[in-house]
Amino acid sequence: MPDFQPKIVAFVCNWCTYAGADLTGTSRMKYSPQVSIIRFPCTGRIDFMLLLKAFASGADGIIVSGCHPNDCHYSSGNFHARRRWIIFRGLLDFLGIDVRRVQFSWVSAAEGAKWAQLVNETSERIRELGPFAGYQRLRGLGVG
Amino acid sequence: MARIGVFICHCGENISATVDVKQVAAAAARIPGVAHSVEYKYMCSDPGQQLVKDAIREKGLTGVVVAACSPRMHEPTFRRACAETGLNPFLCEMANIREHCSWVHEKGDATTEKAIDIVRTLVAKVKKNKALQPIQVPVTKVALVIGGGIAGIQASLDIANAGHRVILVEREPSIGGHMSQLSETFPTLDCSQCILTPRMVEVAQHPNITLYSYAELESLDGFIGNFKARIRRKARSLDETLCTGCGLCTQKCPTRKIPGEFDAGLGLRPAIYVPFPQAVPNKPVIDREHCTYYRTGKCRLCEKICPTQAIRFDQLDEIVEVEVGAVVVATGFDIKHGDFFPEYGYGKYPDVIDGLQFERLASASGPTLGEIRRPSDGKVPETVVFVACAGSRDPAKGIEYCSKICCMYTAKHAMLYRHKVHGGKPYVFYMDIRAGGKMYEEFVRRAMEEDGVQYVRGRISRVFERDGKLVVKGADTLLGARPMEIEADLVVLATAAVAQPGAEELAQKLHVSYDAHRFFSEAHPKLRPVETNTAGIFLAGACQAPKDIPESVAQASGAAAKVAALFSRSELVREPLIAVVDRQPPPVYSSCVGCFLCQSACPYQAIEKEEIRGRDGQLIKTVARVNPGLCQGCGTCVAFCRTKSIDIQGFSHEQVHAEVLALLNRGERDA
Amino acid sequence: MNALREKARELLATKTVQVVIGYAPGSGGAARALFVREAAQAGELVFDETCLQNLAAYLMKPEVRRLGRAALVARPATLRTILQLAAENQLAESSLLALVPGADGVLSLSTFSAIEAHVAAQDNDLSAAEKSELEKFAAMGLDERREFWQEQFSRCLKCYACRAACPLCYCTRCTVECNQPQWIPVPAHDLGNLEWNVMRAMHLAGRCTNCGDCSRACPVGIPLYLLNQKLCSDVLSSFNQRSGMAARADHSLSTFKPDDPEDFIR
Amino acid sequence: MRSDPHVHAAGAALADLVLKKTGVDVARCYQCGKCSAGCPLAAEMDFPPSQIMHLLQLRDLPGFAEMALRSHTIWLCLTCEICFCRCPMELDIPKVMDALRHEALARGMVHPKAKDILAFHRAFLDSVRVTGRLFEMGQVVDYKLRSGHFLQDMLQAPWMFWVGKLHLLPERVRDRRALKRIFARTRRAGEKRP
Amino acid sequence: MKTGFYPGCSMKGSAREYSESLLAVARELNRELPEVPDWNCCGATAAHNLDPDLALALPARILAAAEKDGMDEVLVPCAACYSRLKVTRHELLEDEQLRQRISGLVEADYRGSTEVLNILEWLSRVPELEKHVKKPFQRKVACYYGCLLVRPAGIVKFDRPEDPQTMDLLMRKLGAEPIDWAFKTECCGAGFSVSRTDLVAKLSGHILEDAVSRGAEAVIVACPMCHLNLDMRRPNIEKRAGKKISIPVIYITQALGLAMGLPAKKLGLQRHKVAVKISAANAAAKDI
Repeated sequence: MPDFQPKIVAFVCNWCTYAGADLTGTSRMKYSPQVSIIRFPCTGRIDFMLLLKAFASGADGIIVSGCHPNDCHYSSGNFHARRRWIIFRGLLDFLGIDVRRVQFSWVSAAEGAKWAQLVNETSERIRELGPFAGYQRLRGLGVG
Repeated sequence: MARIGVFICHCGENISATVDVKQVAAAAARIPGVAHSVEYKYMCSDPGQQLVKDAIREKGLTGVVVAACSPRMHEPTFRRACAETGLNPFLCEMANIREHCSWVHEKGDATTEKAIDIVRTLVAKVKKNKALQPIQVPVTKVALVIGGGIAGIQASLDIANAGHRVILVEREPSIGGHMSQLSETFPTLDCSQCILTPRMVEVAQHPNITLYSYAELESLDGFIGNFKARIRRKARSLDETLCTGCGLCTQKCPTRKIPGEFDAGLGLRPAIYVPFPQAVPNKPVIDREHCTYYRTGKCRLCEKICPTQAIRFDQLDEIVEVEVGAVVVATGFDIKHGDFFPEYGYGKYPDVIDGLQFERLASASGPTLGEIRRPSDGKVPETVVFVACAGSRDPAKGIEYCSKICCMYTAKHAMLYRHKVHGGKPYVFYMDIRAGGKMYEEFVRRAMEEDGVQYVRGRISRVFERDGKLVVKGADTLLGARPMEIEADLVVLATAAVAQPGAEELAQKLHVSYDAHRFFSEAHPKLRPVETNTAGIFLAGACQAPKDIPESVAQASGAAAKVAALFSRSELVREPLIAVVDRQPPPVYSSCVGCFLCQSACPYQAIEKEEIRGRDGQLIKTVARVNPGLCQGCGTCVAFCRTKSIDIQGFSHEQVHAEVLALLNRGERDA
Repeated sequence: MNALREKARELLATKTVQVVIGYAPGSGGAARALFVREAAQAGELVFDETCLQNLAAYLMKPEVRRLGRAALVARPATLRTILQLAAENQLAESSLLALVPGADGVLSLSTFSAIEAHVAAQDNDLSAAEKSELEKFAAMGLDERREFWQEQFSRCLKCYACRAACPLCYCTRCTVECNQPQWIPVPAHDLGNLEWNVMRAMHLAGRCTNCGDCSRACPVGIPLYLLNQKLCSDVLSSFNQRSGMAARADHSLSTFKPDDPEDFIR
Repeated sequence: MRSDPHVHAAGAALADLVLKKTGVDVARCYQCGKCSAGCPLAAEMDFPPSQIMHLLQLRDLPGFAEMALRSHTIWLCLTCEICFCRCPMELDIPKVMDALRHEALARGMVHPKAKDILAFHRAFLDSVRVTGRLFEMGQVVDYKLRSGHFLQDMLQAPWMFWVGKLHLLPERVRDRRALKRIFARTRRAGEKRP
Repeated sequence: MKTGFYPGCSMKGSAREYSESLLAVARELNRELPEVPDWNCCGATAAHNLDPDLALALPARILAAAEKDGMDEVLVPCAACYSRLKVTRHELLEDEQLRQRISGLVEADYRGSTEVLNILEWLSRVPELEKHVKKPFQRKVACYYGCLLVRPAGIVKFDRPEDPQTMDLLMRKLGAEPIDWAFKTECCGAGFSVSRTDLVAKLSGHILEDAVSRGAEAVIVACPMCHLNLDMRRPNIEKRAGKKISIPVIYITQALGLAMGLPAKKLGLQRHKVAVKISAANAAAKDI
């Protein structure tokens, strides 16, 4: 699938990864434009239902990123998020949903380069995995 | 029906160079609910803002999306502009098409497409925004200053002189920090202690300053204007109110051979000690690790001879709780120690020392009373090699940055050596000389021209010992990188300035961010250099990055000014981006079922139990309630709530749900 | 069984409780719930291997609560459910006592701590058969698992019988009933069915006590227990926690340890 | 690593070739001189290692990078790895030296004084090509023929026979054809051997 | 765990005594050391100086042969060969494309399961080595590591590159007193033994002079090239230094053999250029 351009949604926290992605921009580092960011106050705020909604709406991949452990602006939101993801990932895998489509990461406000790298690598991986046709077929009945 | 205005900024060429802004404006105009869509060269300029304000008035806009830079930059600007027209400021959102789009992608359709996606997403969000009212919170006008080095001292004095109470916490038994260890200071060569100690005394005597020395921050909770700090006062084993500082105990203590911290390990101190004669407070502390009594249960000599019976062997650490409105972090730096340079024999050869140790050798209050004598045999060194950039600018050693102070202090060391040892031969190995500062370049020139310090441009490869000499293998890159060997008597490494041990833990206690090298991060590298990302917590001195004394003092005064500005008001206005629990009319009252999973998830203990009672006082149900004063708006509770009864203002279910759908092009059906 | 009936009679006669919730013979090989409010009626109570239902579900129904203090005939999972509900602030200690029929009579547990002690002593692990079924699943290919669940969920009617049977689905407003935004589409179709079942599983993660009533309730026979057992097993292996072990316990998903596993996070 | 792709695209500077072959970006060298200070043979070199790096850095200045190829240094480098070990920028200088040697050979720019060293290496590889293992006796004879140093080491040889260190007949690999094929394949990529 | 043995060319020739002493010691320790089947030369300095592909291909063939033979690891006593094999292993495992290309060149696939081991690693693993010591090697020794046992540190990942200690610890177990000296990891001149003997005389001379000036009675080595330069090149070293330098240079396996009480002849001590006039047992020097 050479000219497949994946759609990737990034759910990021305001304090670390959003700022880190700002730094990527300020440093003029380049990355793949297939990724768009939705800002949350904290990874703790990110409801797993939103990930399902993103896939249901046609996302081929998802990035969820926040502050490194112990660096959470709210001290522990990311720890709660981490537990939620451990369970959610296990469940997705159990249901036969390819968890390689959801990339979790910690990107701090200082890690502009890491953000660019993360986006590029994730886009590349999703491109290799191809469109998330299996999930998108579920939309068959035209509800979204 | 929503009437949204979309304002697309070119940011000069920052956006328009890679994003077709006209196309974005045209696409935005077609989004249902968008009543107005324009692009302009500088939206943040006065005419740009006027454009927004006029449109709000003329088109009766119910929401505004400014597609420009990061909300971290201009969100306040445009929200204020909206407020001036009477539009609730929280009905304005920024679509970040600069940092997250134009700057990170090449020019092309995909980039413009993405900019349109971002705009559509934020339009979808703003349609679900609600008018919000700011929250007023009171301010406790007491400042907590952490760290009693020159930065902490300066900040404390400035805040105290502005009329506010200060609590100064210092980890060591005395305030003074690294500056008190220095011999002379560049570029004036005035005595460090002579200029520092008056300030230390002023701290001790200031009516507005409470000093907790030998104490550490245990925890910090709360938020700007309303922090609660717990401070651990470590047991000095002494009743400070009784101790007169006579010094008898320190003179008589039988355990005397402990390498002293103040002398950087070069001098010895007793087990009960005052770090240095001018210490503030001038009260000793018992080092329980080395004290004979604590080790063997016998001795108690100090107790017997103390004229005021001030010794308290059974003293325990004490936790003090204080309420403060602002925090200044001034915990300073450390230098790299230990087995860090095996090729230079640092840590192996006693005569390979670091810069701080040289300060003590050169200091009149030091172990050699200011005579330069090498540690191994007390000989006056005839040849001294000073090595700059020892670990700084050295990615292989994990430190990429310049430590900033070494060029200057190395020049100072070489000069002091020449002044004290006539005929001594000082060599300085350097990579570059960074002497940007008032009278700094002149100072380095003086070292070369007047004091005959020989500068060799190159980094040394190795130091090894041979026949009582230290053989330094270097090369002069100005002479064809010709290798050379210098037989030195003393080698002084300007080891890298690094963050304090424990900096990471402190940052975590304070919820401030820190960089890869564990220096605390300022809110903005240029424009907010003394603030942290956590409101109400400010930075001063070398805990943020290596700094010399004038810079530390300047930043400390800056932080103090910020604190004073904060304390100039009795109430603060906070953004109302906080969680709320759903309330409904009887008989439902709330969709909350009171499972209180949110309560254990909340990092701020902001969730309370509210009992809903009938008119007869009968308990109908117990539901969650968010204390708006405590909630910081992380939203962790929101994601836990199965009944979706908690929502967070500004990032509500409806808002983020709409964003996800809109981003993926499917928002329109929902609109 | 006689001991149980005797105990029920005594509790009702002494007005220690106002209702005994137990089992009576049912149709189709499964016992049905029986609400005994008069001592005389106690003779109808039975307890045997057909008594599978988790009667704790009734404790959450307002109609039952109005009856007064209840004695509940409890299986091992029922006891854990009681503790889990208590941990979620849903049960008052004074509102119930648990009757545990055993080989030598019936045990009456009237405090949470008594129930905790009893639960701590019982085997709370997944059975060997349950574990091996999970292992079989883990060994399957991703596509195979997906096809399995797609087929299963395609039969889901969104009748919410699972929810009605579940003692922990006591929310008065389920996410599925929220329409601003509409998290889960109302009609039954593949996407909505998947979302509904993922959501329910996630909402039970760290809470479910593996009573199995959801699967028994499902009219089309979707093996919902598999999802719950998978999550029970993950919660145990990742966080070393089990639901329903104590009446005052932190929920495993709203607490954390700084060193929780994170090998999947970059 | 520099992130700007345009820098590398322009022209085929030697520095680019080095980057491609070794992964070492010479632009990262900031000329501290620690490599030269520790190099055991820096004093013998026409350009100590740090200067070789600097020659490569002057990518667009005609003639400079070529001076690195024509240098004696690249043949004197013993691959003792001390420079790499201590380089603050963790630049694999020995690998750069290898790449420069290969390039110097390919372009026929070998420093005249490197003749002996090169002769020794060639004699060594010849021996391996024929027998699969180094035949020290054969190599020494071969080297003497190539270098013209007939007297050197003649004093050592009888002693080595005496203590049993030198054999008159070579040790051989059984599958010598396989070895020959390896040499034939790699030769294509490498220098034009005489 | 199957440990193979790659002797390399010099151990069959100029460093014969290294091989003899190793095998004698291995026998005494009950360790089997089967040779890598039909091994070839590693290419040494010549290959990587002249031909990058050959420099990887020759060691790759050796590694592949060892792997095919089921060896979990290969002991490579020659430090130079060790370096070539270790570097090749590292590069092939870092770069899958390269690995495949080189595999094609040598018609054999090395997948990376066989590890490469140096002599110090191998000896350090012997449990309670000191129990095998019958005649303690009571001598002041200079442990000479040379370059390639410890460098490049990121690839060999063995001991620390500055002031390593593994050999010192081993020698201490044999009863010796390792001196603290400055030339542990300085280069001896390596492959220039024949082509630039002048440089070898200088570099090796510095090493020996430092060892002697600090009172060492023997230099302990773990590399045939180092031995060649420090021992066989002694006439050149002495000529350059303008003085006699009589300190013997002993392979670590020879030192171990002596300490275990093996006869000097079995350890090949008679093959040295510089007479080894010390026995392990006591301080009274006696000819062997």
